Amino acid sequence: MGHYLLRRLPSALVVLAIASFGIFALVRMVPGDPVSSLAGPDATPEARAAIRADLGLDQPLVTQYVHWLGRLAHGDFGTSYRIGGQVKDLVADGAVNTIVLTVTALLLAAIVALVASVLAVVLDNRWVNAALSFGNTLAIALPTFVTGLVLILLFAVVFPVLPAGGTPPDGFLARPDIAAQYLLLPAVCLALGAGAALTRFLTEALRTELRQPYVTTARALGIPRRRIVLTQALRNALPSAVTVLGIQFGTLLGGAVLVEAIFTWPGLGGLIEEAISGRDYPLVQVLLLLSVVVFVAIQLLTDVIHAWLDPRVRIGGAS
Amino acid sequence: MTDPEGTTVTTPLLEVTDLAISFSHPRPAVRSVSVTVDEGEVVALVGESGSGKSMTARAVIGLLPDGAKATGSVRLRGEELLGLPEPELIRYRGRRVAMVFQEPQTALNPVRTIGWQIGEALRAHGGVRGKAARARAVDLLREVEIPDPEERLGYYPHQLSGGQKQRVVLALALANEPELLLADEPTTALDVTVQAEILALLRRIRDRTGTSILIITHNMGVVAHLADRVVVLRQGEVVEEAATRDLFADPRHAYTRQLLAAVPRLPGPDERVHAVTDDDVPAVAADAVAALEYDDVRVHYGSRMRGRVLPAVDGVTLRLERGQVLGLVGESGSGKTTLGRLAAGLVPLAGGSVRVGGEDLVRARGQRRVDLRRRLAFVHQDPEASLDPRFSIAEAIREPLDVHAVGSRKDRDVRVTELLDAVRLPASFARRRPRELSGGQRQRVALARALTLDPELLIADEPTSALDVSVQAEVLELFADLQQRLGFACVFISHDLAVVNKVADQVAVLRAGRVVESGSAARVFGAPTHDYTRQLLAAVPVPDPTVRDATGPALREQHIAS
Amino acid sequence: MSESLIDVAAPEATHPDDQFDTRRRPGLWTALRRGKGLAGLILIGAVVALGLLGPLLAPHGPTEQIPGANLVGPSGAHWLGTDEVNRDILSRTLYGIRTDLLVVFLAVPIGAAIGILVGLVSSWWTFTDVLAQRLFDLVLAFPTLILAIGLTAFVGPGLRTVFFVIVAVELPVFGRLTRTSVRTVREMPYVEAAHVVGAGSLWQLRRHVLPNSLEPLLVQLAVSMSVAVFIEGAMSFLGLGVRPPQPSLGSLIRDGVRNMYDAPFFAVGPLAVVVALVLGLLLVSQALAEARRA
Amino acid sequence: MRRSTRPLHALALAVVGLLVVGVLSSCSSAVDEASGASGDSGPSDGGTLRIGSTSDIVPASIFTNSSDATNTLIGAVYDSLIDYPLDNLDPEPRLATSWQVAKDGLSITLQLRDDVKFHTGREFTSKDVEFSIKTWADPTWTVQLQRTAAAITGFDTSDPHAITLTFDHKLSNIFDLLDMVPIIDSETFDQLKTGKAYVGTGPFVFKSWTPSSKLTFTKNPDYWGDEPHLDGIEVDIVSDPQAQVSQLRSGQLDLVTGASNRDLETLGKDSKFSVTGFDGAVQQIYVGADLANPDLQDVKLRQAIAYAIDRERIVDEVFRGQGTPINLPWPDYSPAYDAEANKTYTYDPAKAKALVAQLGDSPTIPLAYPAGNANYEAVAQIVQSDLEAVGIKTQLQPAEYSQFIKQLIGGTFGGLWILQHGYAHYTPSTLAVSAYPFNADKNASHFVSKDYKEHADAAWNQDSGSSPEAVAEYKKLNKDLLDNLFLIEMALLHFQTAETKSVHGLNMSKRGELDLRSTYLSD
Repeated sequence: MGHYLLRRLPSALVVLAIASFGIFALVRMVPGDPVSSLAGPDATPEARAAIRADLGLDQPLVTQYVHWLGRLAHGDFGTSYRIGGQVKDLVADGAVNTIVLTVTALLLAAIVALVASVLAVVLDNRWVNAALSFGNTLAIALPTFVTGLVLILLFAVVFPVLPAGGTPPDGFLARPDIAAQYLLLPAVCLALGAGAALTRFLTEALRTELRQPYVTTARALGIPRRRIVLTQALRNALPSAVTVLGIQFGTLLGGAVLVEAIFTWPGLGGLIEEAISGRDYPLVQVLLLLSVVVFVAIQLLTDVIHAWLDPRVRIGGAS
Repeated sequence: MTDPEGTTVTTPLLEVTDLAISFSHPRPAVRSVSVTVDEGEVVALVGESGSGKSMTARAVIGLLPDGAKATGSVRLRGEELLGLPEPELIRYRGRRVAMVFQEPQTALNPVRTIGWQIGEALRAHGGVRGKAARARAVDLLREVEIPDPEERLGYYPHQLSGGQKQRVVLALALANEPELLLADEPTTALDVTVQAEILALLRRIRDRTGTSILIITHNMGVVAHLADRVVVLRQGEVVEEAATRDLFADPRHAYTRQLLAAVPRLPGPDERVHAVTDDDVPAVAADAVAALEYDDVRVHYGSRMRGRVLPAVDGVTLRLERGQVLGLVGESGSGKTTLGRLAAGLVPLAGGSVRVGGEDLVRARGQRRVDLRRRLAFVHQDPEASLDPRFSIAEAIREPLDVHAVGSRKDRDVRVTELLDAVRLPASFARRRPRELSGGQRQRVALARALTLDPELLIADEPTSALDVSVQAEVLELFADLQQRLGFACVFISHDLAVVNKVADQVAVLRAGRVVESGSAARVFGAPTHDYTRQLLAAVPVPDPTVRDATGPALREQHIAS
Repeated sequence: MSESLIDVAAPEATHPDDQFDTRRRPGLWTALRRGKGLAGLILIGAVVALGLLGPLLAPHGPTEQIPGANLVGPSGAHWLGTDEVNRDILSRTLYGIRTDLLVVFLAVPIGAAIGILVGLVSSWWTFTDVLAQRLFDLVLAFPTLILAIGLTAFVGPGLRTVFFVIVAVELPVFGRLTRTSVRTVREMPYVEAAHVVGAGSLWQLRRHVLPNSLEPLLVQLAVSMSVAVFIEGAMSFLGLGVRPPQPSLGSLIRDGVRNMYDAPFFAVGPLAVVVALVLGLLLVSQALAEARRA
Repeated sequence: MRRSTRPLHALALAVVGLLVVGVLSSCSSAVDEASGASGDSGPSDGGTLRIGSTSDIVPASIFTNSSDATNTLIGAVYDSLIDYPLDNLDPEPRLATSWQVAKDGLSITLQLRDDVKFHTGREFTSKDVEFSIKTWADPTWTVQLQRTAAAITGFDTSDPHAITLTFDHKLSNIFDLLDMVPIIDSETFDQLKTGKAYVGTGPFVFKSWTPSSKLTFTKNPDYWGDEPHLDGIEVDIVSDPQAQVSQLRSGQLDLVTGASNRDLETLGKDSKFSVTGFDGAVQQIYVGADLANPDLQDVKLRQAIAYAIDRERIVDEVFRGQGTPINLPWPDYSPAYDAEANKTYTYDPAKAKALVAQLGDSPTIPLAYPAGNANYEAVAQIVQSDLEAVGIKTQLQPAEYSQFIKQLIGGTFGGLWILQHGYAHYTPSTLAVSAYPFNADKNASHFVSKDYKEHADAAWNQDSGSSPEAVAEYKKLNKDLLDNLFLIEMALLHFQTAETKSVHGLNMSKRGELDLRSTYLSD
């Protein structure tokens, strides 16, 4: 496992390095600057100059970049121009919500996919299959922003059984039962697409596995098909499924931006939109860099898990 | 030694009568096959691809592919198996009828340990569990003669060699002491020496446990070696059935005769005697430029980054004269293929030099390199993949001409037709796509393609190993003929010593990237000087039941040796 | 006699066990002539037809404001009702389809083309390959919508931005896919064969690698197209999409959502079209994928 | 196939269970917990008012009423010296009990309450007034009336409960300043900058701020005025107006400030909700013209635009009647209000066409507006089609707010733009000297006119904002605005909130801050 990480790490770092610079540069190329969005329509020139100096934007770009990196290295993410608070705290607050949402969605998706695909394969009944494939095609075909609104309309407005949005008033841990209800709609909305895609993949993977010779061997030994699916095919399909899961997590994070907007879920999505439109350089930079880090991390993670699940990678061949 | 006549009195263990299997597409896979297997008997189902031999076996264990319709009857001790519902069949599978498959590489679950898989097999029939199961597993591994079984239980398939895998597959099959063992090409994917061991093992298992064996194979050698009785299939029908000795002694049916004729043979013991005498230095002027020269060649596999560098070819020096055929033989991993690819400039050279017609292939650059390349051609092992599925046969053959822009479009087409003719394919094939051709035909096309630019050197990597015996015979004959006519030099790579013996003038025996012995084919095969060469020769199952008992003990020694 | 032997083998594959996997594998196009594929094509065809015939079918101009008809429900005069600035939703939907068609059948192919080119060229040499892969990583590292928000900050909202985003998103996707399939095809003996007889890289790429890599790319194309519809929708939904008054399915849905309570009928039409279009593309891609696997 | 799949069914059930756990297995419903009960039974104490706000506070510009959350915060935490009633400009006491403007109009003396404490417990004195006004004068806060505050040069704080301010010239809008400046605590000023703490003397105490999520306040038990009924306030940032309404409907919010006019209309008809309008606190929506664009330089074209726009329709269809078509920014109670002049340009496409005809055809003119706001989008599209109808081609250019503001400040629109402005409901001079679009010195329209500047300053240099002299000056200003049309006013809009029926006693300050001192929740 170790050497696995080691081999991947350098390229990951390269990506991060490029990213940090690219982001820094791009953010500053964007038209419109933080000063004017801070100063507002009626600011006087001297006022804006004062603000500019206050933000250290009057220094040359290179110095700014170096300073930024330096501070990052010391775990100082800087303070947000607009919001004023520590970027660290802001991101942390948003991250908690986003992570809770996406991870829940991911779990939902994974579980649904697992059950659905195993059901489909074990009782390979054409009606069940038809129903499933129709279901998940539809799930993929419905845009998030549509499903989200339909869910709100149904469960919050027409039959007000669930909150229309927002996060649980007193955190996720204080009242799990309440939190669950706040989480349900957005998580389902987010999980739908991923779940469908995952189901599709896993079903296909299982079918492919069942065509493998070792399955024939097992069947020739009189092991029931269902048992083969559960104890062998699934185990073999898992590594590749994990990889797909990793990819899905990325897409989920992307979808979160939209879902958060629909369900007014105060996560990173809203934060980044606000940061960019406010030209809140420190915040934007950190957030963008974060998404790169997450992406790279997930790639690493999936690789490692993949390797760990597959003995052929874990234990080098003897002969 | 059970005697076929002796057992016909009791009801046969397996009785297949008028079995017919058909699919959606017109030609039925099995027309009408009847086979019986008696207690402790070894019956061979022989036939080429399309003969329906595997289907028959699968029908017996009820593992026909979806959409297959089987009629007739399959009786195990009089109990009808055909058309039983899945839950019923499960009670037979593995418990009373077990099956061993061709490809040990894929026949085992790659992510489960050997122990787990054996345990699963035992569990399937409510057999022993826990400690007892483990003990049983160890016994089984011992039975299939796998060294220190306790440790092996924790291994994953990829940690075992091909032979060991096949032994494990056998162990799985034997787990519930079946009465009948179906073996579908159990040794085809293995090296000769390993094949010999497995065959010997099968015999011993039969002798020890009295399990009846129905073996499916296309290899007459294997048949002669193992079977008490032979059933020859062709296009889904039984053409001949006889006791092994009788069949080899006097084959009744024309097809059987043809099959036997097609099998390439090594010089028998009697021939060997005078084989030794003939001189093994080919008569050539010393100053003549060799078609191909390996000079202390070295090739490494695995990248330096990963830290593991293993030599694939380790200091090989060989010389191939113009117009001669050099046969490279050896088992998998011996580096023979690498040598071939090296000559085609397909693998990076780690040390030494390769000279084609006196010019250094690797160091040649630009136009010189292109010219050099024009002078050599490569025929790949796998006819499936060696032709671009999108190209028509004509395009495929014409490509070298197109690449080097030789002659006008018209000339090229003319050339294509004459090449097709040269490899004895009708000109009408020009418009066909590879997938419309049989393996043999594809290999002919590949050959034609290789000859397009009249190369001085042809590298043929296992050109016939994927073909049926009779087709192989055809292709080899064609090859020999062309080689005579066009007089190109050739590196002929094969694991099949008999095949090499048939075509090669010179032979180099490779093992672990080194040449252990080389010389004229007659000499090397006739009077091998190196033990390994002898071992290889001894391991080849001779298509002649009379020598079976002679070779039997020899194999056992080897087995203990390894 | 000997000929007859070859004929025995002729109709069959060469592996002993090959009898039952029929070699006559249905081509990708036949996959579109039945079942899923056909259904998909019909759906797409219907939407495309609506888009192309839009100007003929639309009772009103896409931006024509009809006095007095302020957010009125479906009626004989306005089948899908009117929006908050008195425009006929049916007409806007029909014209909106045209916008999305532009995105789907222009932006995606452009992105795909560039991606394929980059993938092809870069994958041939290790250095460029590594470089390209890292860059692709970088782009893919940003969730699409974040990319969209960022790009919008640059060029401001508008169809142009949607184009940029889609190209930017699809480029690496196709780059990667091309790269992987190139890598696999390159190892094929027939490419080797061409190499041996002295065919140059370009020749190998053009004659063998590209044509044989096309199938997976084709499948991806259909998938990407459906994704493009989402991207347009999502961007318009976040107000990053086409500029008013130009209609697009996404912007229409957003407007509909704004009037969720007052005019539930509003979004129905555009929604139906979006779902139909995406569903169609998905079905096609699935059909193609299954045809490949068969 | 007839194969038992019991374990799988179990697994499936488990998952289905998991999916509905939120709804079924929970002992209590989030919705019930959230929704406050309704039905009124007289003022009652207790309860937390949950307000939905569109945009979060921005500490760096906390004193510019740039967001509804900011307004709520200022209104809840701070007191001003005086208060304007919504519907006129006669100052009423708040922290200042009485005041006296000097004869020469160059100073004012205010008597301050002596029973006021900051939330920190510190006593409120004249020093705090000085500090607050000086802060106001600091350009970095970019506040309205910064120039007015800067014009205050002398502070006599010898008496802790009285202060005398001296000006370097007459300030007709001094009371506007006194109305706007919140009295802030000097000791916690640094925390205020970073958004950590907001300490004032107001009815509610700032508790916490979770950026882009929520603000919380608790009532100030020893408030100098009547103790507030509410236990506390919670401001939830819900940027999407649609979502605000959804949450109001689903009972997660008691009051929303960002609902679209159309939703307000529907909610108004709903028996479970009520909509409150506050007439005095107004904004004006206008079309700005950048005279740097040669096509716009000819006033004829601007007049054509003024005639071409169907203000009635905009008010009716976009703002659902919650506003009035105008030509001049003033509300009817403003001393500068002139009913006649306000009707100078009425919807008259024919006249507009005629004017355009005189000019010959002009190229397409960009029409910018802040993106992502339904009202602006609708108005922009209506304006576009109105102009098109009279032969003026425009291209819509939605711009992100920050970019839009930058263009406004830099005066880089190069065409037309649509935006709202405020401050016309204060002393008229405030508008001309402070509100950016009208600023006589420099404005986004690149409109420079000696007359306009003179009139603006003259109007400012009055000792009273409502004196006949002042009114005379306003008349001139009105003429300047109408003749030059660098800003084409369209409509005057009222603030509205939507709340559940259980919310009572809502008020709003002229600054547009919710005044929750007497608000209560019925149960």
